[in-house]
Amino acid sequence: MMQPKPATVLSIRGLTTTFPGPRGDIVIVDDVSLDVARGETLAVVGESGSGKTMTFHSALGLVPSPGRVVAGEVLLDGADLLRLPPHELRQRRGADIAIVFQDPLTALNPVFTIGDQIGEVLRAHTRLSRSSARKRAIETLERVHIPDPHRRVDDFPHQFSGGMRQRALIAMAIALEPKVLIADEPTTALDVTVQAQVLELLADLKRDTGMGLVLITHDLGVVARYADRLAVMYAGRVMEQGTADRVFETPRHPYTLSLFRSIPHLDTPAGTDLTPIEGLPPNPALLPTGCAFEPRCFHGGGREDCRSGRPALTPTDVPEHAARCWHWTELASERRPS
Amino acid sequence: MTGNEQPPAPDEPLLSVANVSKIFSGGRSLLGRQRSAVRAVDGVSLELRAGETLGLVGETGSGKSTLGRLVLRLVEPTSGRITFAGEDLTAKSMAEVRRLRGSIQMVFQDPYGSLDPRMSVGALIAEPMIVHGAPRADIPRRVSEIMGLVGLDARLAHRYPHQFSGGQRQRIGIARAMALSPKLLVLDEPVSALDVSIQAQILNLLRDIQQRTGMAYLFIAHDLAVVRHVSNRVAVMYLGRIVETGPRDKLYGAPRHPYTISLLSAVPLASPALERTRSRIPVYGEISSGTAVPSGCRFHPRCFRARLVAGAGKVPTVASGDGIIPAVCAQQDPKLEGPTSEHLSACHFGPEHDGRIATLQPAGERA
Amino acid sequence: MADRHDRDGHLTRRHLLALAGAAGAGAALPLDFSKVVLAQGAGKTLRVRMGSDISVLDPSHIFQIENQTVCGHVFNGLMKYDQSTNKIVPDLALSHTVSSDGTVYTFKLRPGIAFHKNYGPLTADDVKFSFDRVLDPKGGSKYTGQLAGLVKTEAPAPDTVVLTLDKPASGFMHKLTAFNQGWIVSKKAIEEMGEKAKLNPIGTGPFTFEKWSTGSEVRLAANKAYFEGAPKFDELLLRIIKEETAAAIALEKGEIDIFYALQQPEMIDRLGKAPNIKVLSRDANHTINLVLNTTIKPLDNPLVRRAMAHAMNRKGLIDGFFKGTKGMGHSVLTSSFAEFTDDVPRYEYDPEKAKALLKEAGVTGFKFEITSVGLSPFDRIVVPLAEDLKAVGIEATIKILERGAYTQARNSGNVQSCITGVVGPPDPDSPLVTLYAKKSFPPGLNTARYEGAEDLLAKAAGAKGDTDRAAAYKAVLQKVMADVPVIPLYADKLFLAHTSKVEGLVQNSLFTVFTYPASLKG
Amino acid sequence: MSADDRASDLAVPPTPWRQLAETLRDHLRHPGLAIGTGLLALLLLVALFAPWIAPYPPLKTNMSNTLAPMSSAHWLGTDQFGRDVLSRILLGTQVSLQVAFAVVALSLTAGTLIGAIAGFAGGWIERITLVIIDILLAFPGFLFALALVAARGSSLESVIIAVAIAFTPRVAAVMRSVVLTIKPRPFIESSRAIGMSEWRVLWRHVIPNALPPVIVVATVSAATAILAEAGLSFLGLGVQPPTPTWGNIIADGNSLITTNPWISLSAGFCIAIAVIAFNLLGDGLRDTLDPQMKRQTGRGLL
Amino acid sequence: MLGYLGRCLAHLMVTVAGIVTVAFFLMRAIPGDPAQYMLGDYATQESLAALRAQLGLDRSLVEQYLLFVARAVQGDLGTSVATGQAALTEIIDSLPASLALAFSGLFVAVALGVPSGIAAAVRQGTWLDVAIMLVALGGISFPVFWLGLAAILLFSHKLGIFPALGSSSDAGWLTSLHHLALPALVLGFSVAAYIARLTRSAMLEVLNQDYVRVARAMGIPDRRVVYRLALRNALVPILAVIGVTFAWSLGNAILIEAVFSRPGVGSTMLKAILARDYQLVQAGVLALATGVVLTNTLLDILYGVIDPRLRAA
Repeated sequence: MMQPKPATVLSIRGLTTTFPGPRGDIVIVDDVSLDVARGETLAVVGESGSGKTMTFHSALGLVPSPGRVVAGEVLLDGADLLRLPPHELRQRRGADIAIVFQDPLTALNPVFTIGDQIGEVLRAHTRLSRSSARKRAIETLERVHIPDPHRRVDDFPHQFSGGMRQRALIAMAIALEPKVLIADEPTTALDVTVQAQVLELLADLKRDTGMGLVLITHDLGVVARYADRLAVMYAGRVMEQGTADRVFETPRHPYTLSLFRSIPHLDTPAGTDLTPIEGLPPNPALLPTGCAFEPRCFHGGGREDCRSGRPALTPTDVPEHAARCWHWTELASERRPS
Repeated sequence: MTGNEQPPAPDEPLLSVANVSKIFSGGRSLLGRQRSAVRAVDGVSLELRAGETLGLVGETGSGKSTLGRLVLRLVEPTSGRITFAGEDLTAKSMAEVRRLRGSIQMVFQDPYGSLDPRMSVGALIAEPMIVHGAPRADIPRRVSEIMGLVGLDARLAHRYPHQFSGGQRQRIGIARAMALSPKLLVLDEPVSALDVSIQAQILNLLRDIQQRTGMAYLFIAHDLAVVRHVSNRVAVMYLGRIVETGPRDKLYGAPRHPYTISLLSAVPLASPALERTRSRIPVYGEISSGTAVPSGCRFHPRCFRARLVAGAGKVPTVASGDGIIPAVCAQQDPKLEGPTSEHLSACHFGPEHDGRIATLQPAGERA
Repeated sequence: MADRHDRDGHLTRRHLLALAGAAGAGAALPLDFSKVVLAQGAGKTLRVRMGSDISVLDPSHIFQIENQTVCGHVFNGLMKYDQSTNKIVPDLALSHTVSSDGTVYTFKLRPGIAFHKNYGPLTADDVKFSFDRVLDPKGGSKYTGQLAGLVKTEAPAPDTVVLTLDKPASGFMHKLTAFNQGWIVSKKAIEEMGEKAKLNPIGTGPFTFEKWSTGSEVRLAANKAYFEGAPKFDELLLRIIKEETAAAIALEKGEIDIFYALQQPEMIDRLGKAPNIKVLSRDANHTINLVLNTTIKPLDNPLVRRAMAHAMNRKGLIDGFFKGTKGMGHSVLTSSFAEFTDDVPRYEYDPEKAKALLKEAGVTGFKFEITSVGLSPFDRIVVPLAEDLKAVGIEATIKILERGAYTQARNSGNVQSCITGVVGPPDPDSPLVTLYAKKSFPPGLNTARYEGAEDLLAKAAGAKGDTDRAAAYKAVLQKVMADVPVIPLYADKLFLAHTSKVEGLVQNSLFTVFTYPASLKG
Repeated sequence: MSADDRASDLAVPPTPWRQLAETLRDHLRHPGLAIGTGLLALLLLVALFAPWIAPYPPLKTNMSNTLAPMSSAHWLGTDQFGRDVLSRILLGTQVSLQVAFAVVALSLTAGTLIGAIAGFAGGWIERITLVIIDILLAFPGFLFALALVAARGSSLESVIIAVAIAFTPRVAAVMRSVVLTIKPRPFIESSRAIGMSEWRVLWRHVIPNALPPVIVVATVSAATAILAEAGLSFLGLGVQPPTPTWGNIIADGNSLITTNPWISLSAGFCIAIAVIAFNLLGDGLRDTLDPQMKRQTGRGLL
Repeated sequence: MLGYLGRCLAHLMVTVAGIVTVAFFLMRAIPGDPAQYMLGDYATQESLAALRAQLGLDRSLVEQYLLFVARAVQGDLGTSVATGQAALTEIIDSLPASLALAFSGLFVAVALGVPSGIAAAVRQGTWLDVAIMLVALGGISFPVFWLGLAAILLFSHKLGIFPALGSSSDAGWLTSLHHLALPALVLGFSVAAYIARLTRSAMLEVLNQDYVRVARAMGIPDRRVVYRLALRNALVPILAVIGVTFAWSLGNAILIEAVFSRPGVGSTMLKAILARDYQLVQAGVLALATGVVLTNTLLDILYGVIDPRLRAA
């Protein structure tokens, strides 16, 4: 889906985050660069531990101690969030860039009403009175399609269903109409029917406000349905990135390809065999010196350059597409199965 | 397993669940107040033959996990009969049931929680054998045999679960379930807690084991694609009821029940091209709780077909929640029936009413 | 102080049979009236430390020295002990006569005496009532036995009381002195208040009882109409302060004026050196003793008992532990008694002799338990004594019981030995009959179950004249100290400290404090 | 599966001894645990060898040298009976540790069983036990112990029994709540699914998994037991003289606090050291044994 | 909320009934004869028997129990053997002093403990955290009576700032406060140590929760995150420990009262226990236990106010 090149609103450049480990620092986010444009949905795909969540926590200065952002810049409308004084960064968070957490049950404070929690966000950034904050909260709840928001605003999180909690979280995040909304696995904990409702809601909100949307997920179907562009992460690194259509059509990284092949799909013939990715997800403390995916790779497996040299994210033959593989050209010459 | 032919069906089903219900009564509080009861499973019947895989899908709260536990009598049925290999499980004493559990085993969803963290892997796998009185001398040999079977290095038997990854732990769980060579394996979401890259390993392992041993699987999952991948037959559950059941290809290829249709439409496909052309069928709201089961057809508050039929205006209608639905939907509980004895669905109306589906407003608009 | 509770009952165990020299004391007044001046300035409070809380304040039920201290300020008797000389002198009685056969006592009451709180004038009826209720077996008085010989009480006139005894008893005047059963209560008050009277004493004394705050304090107000003159301060505050350290600091800081029942040698020493603080001391009328059960083997053998007396380093205890604040006790009579003699068998500290005696008795070491009460210093003094006994081969173990359990164990008579002190008036029968007479167990304190001095005790009771009396008691003491069923550990000494603001305070030998004579300076 | 094997190559299969040593090393890396273990080991040594370490016989009175000040001969001076205070304090370690261990052993055994059965059985058994525990917990523990010792007569056993009885409902309450968190864990159901009987599940799976938090509670209650013994001894309801305990040394020195403060002060320090040792041990065990605490340290984010 | 209140009160009633029962049988299980104690050393068998009959001690245990319950319902908890006063009156008379101590101690404890616990949690791992936790460790490790002795030695004897006596005979509130200060500080300090430790761990737990991260991510200022959003969640365990320590300080008041020669329930109970004054011990135990249960019920209600989930449960 080609769109006129929109204005970049969030630009992450060379972001690197480490945690101290027993044998030196462990790199959790490894030189990650990503761009999000206004009105665009960027999907970040990866398994648990691939660093996708930590990338955005790093960008927002939310890395838990003792982790540290050691390099990179995060430009939001031109200002580098990593170099802002703390109070300015705080003012940006929630107002210009907001995040929706994965688990709606734990992400809501159990002892405050939904209205209080949305109001708290409003009042942290504006000079709204208590009553007008409440009014705004009700409006926001209405926007995320909470039925009967006048009554529900005084409910506590445990009185909400899972889908409604996720909506409430989204309401908190969009209350101040941020330029960028980061949705971190917003539907993992939800049933498939509710998942569809929430994702549709996010898509609608994006369309209405023109904000940039980052969708962190491990579900390729979700990516296919909602994303404009896609970045695949593995072991803290971006392995492949490009427009969603191109990455699905012509993947240029063995990991991406393996992901497609290892999961049963509803649209593939029922008899199709699965090709598992052998081995275990990477332990960030014990990464090989070369390509992080090399130990599990069906493609490069055992080749000397894969073992010793770390490939860079390089543009491929596909427009607006880059992959982090020494041998992407060979992959390009293979025919994509199915 | 998906590529295989249907196993020859013996006359007698291995497992037969007949009209089984489970109501979790809330019990009484200290003040003697009756807490509300939860109808987790409500008059469910199904059969499973040796070597067959029955997939059981449904959302959270549909009662599919409870049904799995009822089969092992880990949960006492409130009513109904469960017959396993000709023996009436529901009539047996607890001690006999425990003995029979050698033949019916279960693999649990959470590979992190379902293994006692204080026991070594060897001890965990040996435990069922000890409990069922296997000769002590045979146990170590059998443990390494089973570990090999599930793809674990037998030299790691002295290790503890936390030293293994999620996928390996699920292998341990499977090994433990297989230790007594059961005839039926109840698999409760065996891969949903695993990393995507690992799921295929476990699914393939399960397929291999079934091919080798001829075990029957009751495969419980919420992931429609996974269930499609592993099952011969599929049953869809909603609020304690089976709303549709049929052979895999028929159910996925031509779903009859509006809930099945909605479910399938809600699962996004991993292809942007296909996604762009797909119509989206709204499901209204969220699943009700088992304490307040809707009257009539329990799916009616969320049903698009009911709204379509009502909109066509040929049947008496009533207002329900935020929509107008046929009166029959709100008043009468549909029976599970169908054109063939294989493919059954519990709906008052047929799929022929779904033609004007595009006229419905999108799901996201109303919650 | 807390230490004495369980012996309070014995204060009144006076089986005085001989006549004390009270006959001529009728008209003597204890105080020089010229010294009585009006209290200087209103609102003066004298604050006294007490070591323990009070309980029942009804004279017929009273026990425990704190209660006696309170009641001593509230009540009067017909007679009283002079605080400094221990002589029996008239109190409410103006005079008295004794019939020639020594059985009929006639008292003339002092006129114009009124009970506190408008309970009317004191009459002979009140006196008769006071004695009658002690004698009434249904009254449950602890002191019925005290007035055992009293067969008739009469009040022929409002100011005349006639008491008739079944036979002459020389100690009868002691029974009537201002102590427990001797205190005169208001008939009207007792009858009106019923049960409440237990904690609302109405007497004729220099102070009226105002208020008791549990565990905290007792307040008494000056009785301005007291027949010997109003007290020189307005209020007496008895504060309950258990810890001596706290009490000493409070005294130094001027938070209390009188530290009564001072025990700790270190505290005595410290306060003695402190400026503006005066420490008074006086020999008490009692010794602290180890009572051996003579009915069990091998304690039934006098040789063994003597050996034990020799084995214990009592001098070491007095010098080392008490730092010389106690005196040596050679018998249970201290030097404050008129009948005191030091011509008794003595048991110096001599482990070798102890061993020899044990050998002579054919006893080679035995197990032996000392029961004591969990109150300082009685739970401590046994420690070095047990060590001493171990040194001669007697395996002594210590059993400390708290008050209730201790009383019970002692009453059961099953204890092998126990620590007992008989706190009481300067009446030789108080310790002697109590500890050595057959009739004193059970019930009683002769837990030695000693019967060897019955004849001598009877003789002493019947003795006439001071010389006879002294000789008779000497004979008793020599006999019991030869048999040693009771080993006196030390002769108690009483200490009391007060600030220099307090003047005119007289310390008694009774372990109570009587503040009436005192005044507050400045 | 070859990939799994490769993962297992990451560590050499350890021998049990090596594993134990590693666990120990891991645990001792926790500073609190290391200090606590060290202090406790020291106290244990002192308790065991007190009769030989003590410079003087702790019970030997010397009435000619009472209340001697601190000197090179008597480091902490002598008491009212001329006994060496340091020797008495050293011997006092025995009683304090005895009380601590005995109380923990008794209350842990009883409390664990009661709590585990109540929590695991559920239903009316649990409800009744819970009400009883609640009632017993309402009684002030120290007062309860005091009354019990007074009734039974002061002795070491009385103190131990009284404090243990006061602690048992506490342990039972903790045990029950821990069991409640274990009961819904999948491995319990998994054990039932393989055909284990309820008793076997309780014994083999529930109790072993509930022990770590209970052990932490027990360690802390050992500390409290030492304090309780000291309190009882202070009120004169402790161990019979002449046996020294830290509590009765403080009580003996109480009235001498202004003249010979070191008698009471030093015994108090000993109590504090023992209590600190147990508390550090408890804190450390909680950090290292209790996986729930580990999860909370945020490692999950990695 | 009403249902929740009802549940709390029902639980309260069941527990109090249990306490009455346990208190009765506990006292009967203790050996010793109150009649013997009342009559002292010279009691004869006849007078003992008469008194036992008067006290109802000769009846069957069940009869005694029923009588006891019937009287207890009317507020009659028997008569103190030692003073002949109503036992309940004596307990109630000694309550104000204990409550004053407990509340002032609690005030000190909360004022010291909660802020330092929060500070330690917020500055986890810094020297401030370490310092606070070391002091707190000391606070829970020294016996409270020893702290009292040390305080008297230092503040009363050496420095002379505070009186050694924990109570004053003057009615003036300033003097009373001066006397109360030292015991309250000692009690407060040792309780503060517990509260600080618990506050720290409760806060740490809460600060690790997702919703705190969400609040930070939404740009809510740190102070507000800590003191409003997080603290409220940590409040339930903090209140729980405050409740426990309040009960604890009532029970352990014996020691403080002994050290500072203060009147109060503690010293009354000690007196009663030592004297085997059945009725008084019983009344005291009942009063204290009921007080504890009442406190717990109040706290339960408070938890419900703080945490809406508990109301629903």
